[in-house]
Amino acid sequence: MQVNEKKPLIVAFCCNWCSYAGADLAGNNRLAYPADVKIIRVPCSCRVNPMFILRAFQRGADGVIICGCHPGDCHYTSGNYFTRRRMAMLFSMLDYLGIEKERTRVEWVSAAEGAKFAATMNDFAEKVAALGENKRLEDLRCKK
Amino acid sequence: MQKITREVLIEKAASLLNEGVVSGVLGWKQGEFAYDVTPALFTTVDELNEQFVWGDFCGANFSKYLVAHTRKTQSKVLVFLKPCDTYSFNQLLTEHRFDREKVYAVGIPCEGMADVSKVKAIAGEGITAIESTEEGLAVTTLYNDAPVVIAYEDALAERCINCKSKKHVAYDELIGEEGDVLESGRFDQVAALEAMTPDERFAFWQKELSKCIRCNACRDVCPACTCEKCVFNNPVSGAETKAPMGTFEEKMFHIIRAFHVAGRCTDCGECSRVCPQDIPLHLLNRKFIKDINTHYGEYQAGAEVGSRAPLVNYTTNDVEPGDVFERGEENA
Amino acid sequence: MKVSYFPGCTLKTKAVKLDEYARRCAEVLGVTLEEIENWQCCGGVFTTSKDEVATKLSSVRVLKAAQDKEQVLVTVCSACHNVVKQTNHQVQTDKEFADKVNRYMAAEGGYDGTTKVYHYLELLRDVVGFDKIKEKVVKPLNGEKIAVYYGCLLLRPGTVMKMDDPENPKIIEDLIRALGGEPVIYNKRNECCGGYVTMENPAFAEKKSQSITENAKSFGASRMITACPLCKYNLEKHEEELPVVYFTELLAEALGVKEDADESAE
Amino acid sequence: MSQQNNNLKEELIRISGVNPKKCMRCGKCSATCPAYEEMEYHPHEFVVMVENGNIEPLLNTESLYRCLTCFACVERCPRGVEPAKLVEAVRLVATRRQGANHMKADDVPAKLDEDLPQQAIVSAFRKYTK
Amino acid sequence: MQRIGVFVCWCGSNIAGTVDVQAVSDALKNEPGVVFSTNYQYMCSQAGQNMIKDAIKEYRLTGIVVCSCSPRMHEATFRKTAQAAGLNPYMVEIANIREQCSWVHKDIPTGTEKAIILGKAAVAKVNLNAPLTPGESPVTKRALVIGGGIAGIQTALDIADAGFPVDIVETKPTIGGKMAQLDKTFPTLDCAACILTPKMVDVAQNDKIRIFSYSEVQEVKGFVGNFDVKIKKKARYVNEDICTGCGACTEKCPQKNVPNEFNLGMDNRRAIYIPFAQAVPKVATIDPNACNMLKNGKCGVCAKVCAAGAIDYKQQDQIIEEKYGAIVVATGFNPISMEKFDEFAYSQSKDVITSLEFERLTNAAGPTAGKLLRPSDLEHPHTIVFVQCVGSRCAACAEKGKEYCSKICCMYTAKHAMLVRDKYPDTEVYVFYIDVRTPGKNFDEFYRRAVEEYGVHYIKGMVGKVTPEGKKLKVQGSDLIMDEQVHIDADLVVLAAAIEPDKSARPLATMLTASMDTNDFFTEAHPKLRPVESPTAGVFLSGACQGPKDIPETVSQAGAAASKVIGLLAKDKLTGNPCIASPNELMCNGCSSCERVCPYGAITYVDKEFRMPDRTTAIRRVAQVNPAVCQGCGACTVACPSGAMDLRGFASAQIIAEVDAICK
Repeated sequence: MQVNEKKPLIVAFCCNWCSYAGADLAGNNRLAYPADVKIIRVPCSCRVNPMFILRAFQRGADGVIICGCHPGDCHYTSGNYFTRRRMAMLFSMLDYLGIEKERTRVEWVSAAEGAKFAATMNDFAEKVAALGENKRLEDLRCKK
Repeated sequence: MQKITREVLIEKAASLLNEGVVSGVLGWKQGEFAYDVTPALFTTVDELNEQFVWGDFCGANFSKYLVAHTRKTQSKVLVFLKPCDTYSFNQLLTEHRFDREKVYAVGIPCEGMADVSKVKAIAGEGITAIESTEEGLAVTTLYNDAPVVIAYEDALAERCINCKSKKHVAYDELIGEEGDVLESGRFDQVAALEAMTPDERFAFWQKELSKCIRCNACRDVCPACTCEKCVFNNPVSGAETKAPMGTFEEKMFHIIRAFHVAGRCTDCGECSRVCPQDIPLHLLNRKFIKDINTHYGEYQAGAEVGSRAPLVNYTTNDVEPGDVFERGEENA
Repeated sequence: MKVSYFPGCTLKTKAVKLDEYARRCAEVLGVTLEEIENWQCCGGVFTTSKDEVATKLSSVRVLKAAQDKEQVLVTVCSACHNVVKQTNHQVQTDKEFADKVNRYMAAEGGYDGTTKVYHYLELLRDVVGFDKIKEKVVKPLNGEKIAVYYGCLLLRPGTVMKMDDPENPKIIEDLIRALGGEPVIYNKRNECCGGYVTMENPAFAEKKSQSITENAKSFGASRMITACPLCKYNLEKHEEELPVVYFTELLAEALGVKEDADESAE
Repeated sequence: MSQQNNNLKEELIRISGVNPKKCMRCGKCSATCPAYEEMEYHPHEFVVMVENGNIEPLLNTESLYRCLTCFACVERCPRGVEPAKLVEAVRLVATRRQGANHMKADDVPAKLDEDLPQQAIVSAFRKYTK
Repeated sequence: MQRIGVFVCWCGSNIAGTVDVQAVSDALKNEPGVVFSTNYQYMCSQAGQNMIKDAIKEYRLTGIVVCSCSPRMHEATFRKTAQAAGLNPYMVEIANIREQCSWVHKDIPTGTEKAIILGKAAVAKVNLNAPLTPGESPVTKRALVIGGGIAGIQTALDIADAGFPVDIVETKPTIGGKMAQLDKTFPTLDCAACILTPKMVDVAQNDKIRIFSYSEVQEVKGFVGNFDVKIKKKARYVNEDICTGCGACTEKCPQKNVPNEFNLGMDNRRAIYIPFAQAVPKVATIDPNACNMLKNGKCGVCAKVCAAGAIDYKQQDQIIEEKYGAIVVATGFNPISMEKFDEFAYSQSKDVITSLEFERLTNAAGPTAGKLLRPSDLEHPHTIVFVQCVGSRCAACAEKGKEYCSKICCMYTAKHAMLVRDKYPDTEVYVFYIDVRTPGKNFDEFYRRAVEEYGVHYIKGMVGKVTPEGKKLKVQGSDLIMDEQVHIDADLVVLAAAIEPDKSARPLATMLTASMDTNDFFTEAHPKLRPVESPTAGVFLSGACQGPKDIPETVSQAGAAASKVIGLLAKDKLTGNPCIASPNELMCNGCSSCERVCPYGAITYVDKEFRMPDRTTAIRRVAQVNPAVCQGCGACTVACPSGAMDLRGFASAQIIAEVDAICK
């Protein structure tokens, strides 16, 4: 079956200790969010290299979200503080290059915030879907 | 026009060579064309007298060459550093990239360097000779009989128009007078871009970056790009690339490159100088510098040895990534 | 050494002696006070509001005049010092204010906040040095017990005035020691005398001033000194036992130039 | 809660540069205020009332003219609230109103005595009039 | 090429209800490297695990993917399963198709599609997995406790009780710390000395515990299980082994006017002294700044009177080197200086004192032998004003006070007020407070007793000014409830000074690479879940060095720290987490970026000789990761500009493979 409307593709990097557990909690509580969201587990949000984000966009992702512990609660004490600086700088640069800023986001989700995780993903997916397909960031060569 | 003469520099270099203080001199050498000056290592006074040049096209920043050179030798090398070069010099020291003991740094004043693209735009192609005169650059081409005289300010490179500092932040010896850190308008263009709509910005960068031929000159000249192995040459990095094909390929390259040097880039402007396609690459670096200054406090990479780069630092109340845009819009 | 000097209006009228002693002593100590030309009254009190601009221009002009001469600016009166120094601080820290001020000042050239403002006491401590003053003393105070009255304006706000610890200042005490006197340390020395409220409510000012002089007397002070004409007025108005004089008078006494100064002030 | 005047509150916060929310209600400002007994509303009340937008009573109180601007409250406040700046802002808002000068030139001669320094007169004028 | 097996779990209907498990296992069969794919009702069951084990053997699998519940649930289970079948446990990847798929998506086509994608990502990752073996390091079975206050004492006793040797390093001549200076303790009012000194004696008599008093830690090297520590034992000019603590020397010493630190300078001691009667070790110490013999060689009285011959004027500082498996920081606190708060006239009047000074004034071993007499004229005070929060909760004045609440002041002030009223009913006691904070067992009851039974006057408001005049201290303060400025003529004013970490803590933290907050309190590894551990492995926190604490809290934290230490020392070898950072030395620039983001100090640099591409050799600075210290966060991998630093188990190439699989 050929679907005309392309579903958005969203990559979510979640830190193992807070946000990935928050996503699990959302599952435990059966809090629905779009299946467009695909989660990649990383030990800490500070493991997310800007290259991974650009790579996802290059391969056709429509939105990328990084989730980590709340500042001050990092399992590794300071990892998310570095994430915060790196992503602030990277996202600002993407915006500067004219790339829709709604396609990138950082959200702090604790292990107890299943509801926040689901709400965040619903909201993010909605915003990304509203933007339509990612044209400015994808590398045609890598598309199938 | 430079205030210091070639002879003064040769004299300094020759005496240090003769005294045995240094065994080599990193300096500028004439290339194929008048505007084509290349970095070179001089080991004898004769070589200096024959080939050493100093003038309005000697933009090359030698700091980076010290990484490879100091590994090869046990003796000292003399390096001439313009004020902007000294920042790169310090940044490399901060990153332990060369042995300070093996370098004899001579700070030299700089009146700003000429941009060959600007010269060509006025005088035309086919340049056969350029002479620095009191009135300006006298340019002879294949197609004109009398030299075209171009005022210095008309030929000045963008990075020199917006020179951030005439002060040397590192040297063993200083020739000429020490200058000051300057108030420059180097972020004006960044601010102008920020003030555009996202569509305009996208169009701007699409146009500029699609000119990229991935020659890697920007990376190869960059004093912050001294990696033993560049991620773009490394198959396991996930970023190894060859020629650009798609529309995002070169953006990825330039974003990653700018990000890798963010907080470490001293804004020396070499990337834009060497770009054969005249892409304003410095506008990427300056965006990071401007953002860092705005959100994390004023920081000049290389201003002092040992300072902690902003991206390997944090405070507990840093701005949230989502708020960076909003602030940007307020400014716009 | 030459410095720019802002006497302020009271020093030209009711407090001529404060001014005259200051000038004479400066001469002895090798400092020339160059009075700013065409200065205007500072206004007596600093208005802290961020949107008050016009009332601060006279101070900015004084600061600018010192800047043009590349000199530090010296004041003697506590009130002038407070107004000028706080204005300078506002130019340095409040960009919006600085912009507005400079729009007013466009015709005279702008002012960027770089002038250094010294109170005469700071000049004595940081430029001349109390040690040097000690050497120049010809008539030491012979252990006289002197109560120092700082009042509010010399010390506060501490983050702006930066003269000394606002709760436990030492600068004038150290000066008195250099002059051979014995400072009386009493805690009301940085409490308010009643200030300009004396105009409306003299009884209140009297009460405030008396609690200060009583506190000083309870520690055996035989004289009280101050840097502010209004403080002096309030403190001595109803005080019968404790004479209140300007600190410059004490200095002039010790340096042996008091009589000369008195003559020329007459 | 009494009537709120949020516009005035915002203006006071803006021109004074004081953030009344920083106040932790320790009362040290009023503890240290030399003019306390002369005042109807005291420094800590200025802070709390501005925070609550309850400003009308402050505009009409004589307390505005009893503050000595001695900065003792500014110096000693543990939270850096700077109450005196807020009092000053309220005073300005009050005196800037048409015909609201607290002191008139005609009143001055009666208040003078021979020794009163000029400084007192200019200070009072700056504080009491606009 | 890997040989990968895929195992899709139904989890009963939990997964199979929304995901077509057959379709998933069929789809994944065609992924690169996959040689076997199946599904089963409960993979975590014994039968399911056996199915995995059999497949590993039968198909000679080199890696497996289990599509099941969250890895946080059963990753460990399946790793053990793999290991039992001879496969390296780190060759297992989990695709979370329950919590993150079947439970949150409602229809079968979407659920199935996503489950397949998640499975593909896991397969892509496993293709790049490599067997990992956790590193092992030995454990030195000895602990070091830095600080000999109640925190250090309790920690040392508990560790020794478990049979491990412990050394206590204390900078003062005796252990005991602040608690030894206290009179009574809240809320029970037992005497501090009565409950502390027996513990001090226990420490002295415990053959597992060594006390290095009058000593300080000079250097710390190494890592968890293997710290090398240098301790400087300062010369006390008395041979500790011989001195009997008889005290003859301290009575005969002619230098009588040395301010006595133990009584906070309120009386004097001799140049040779024993801080207090119950000191441990009870040996004399000569103060080299006060002793005439040491300063100019003229005296020698103590040596003459010492029957044991313990005096040794030639004694030198001694450096002790010892190995430890664990280090406990128990450096404690001090009241802040009152110098910057002279509105309270602390520097102007002897009768304005701090609460700790008040403790000494009411202590039977204090300068007034326990009689409450004011310092200036030794008269009995009839009106006492206590001022709380002096320098605490002070946001405006970073150079003066502290932004935090010092926590203990409310309670000890209530105690002081109560004790005064109990002993001297003729004395009026006023307490100025901003808030009274009493969150502890029996704390609020205690405070209320002070008010209701003992008649202490609590006034809500701060004191603005204290003016000494005549024999009185004129106190001017706010009564916010009465909306009044109150004026009290007091005889004694007691300031509840904020407390701050001991000054030795900051340099110590640097030595230990243990992190601190902006107030110089040690940071805990996790504020809620690991409150007694520092983020630096093997370094533990006890007492007020981590934050303001009262005695009960300090003792419980001390015990908790001890149990963590015991848990560590009980191991013969430490098994590390194999998912740690590892640098590729050929690519490393030695630029120090990674070191700067490492929260654990796991990265160091060495100079190494390398063969360069042009066949020359060069010495280069390269990073090294200590596997025992690295916790595997990955911050360094992103900070590294050249990509030389990678994280095992979460390598860049693995994550990129997942990204690619998802975005295909």
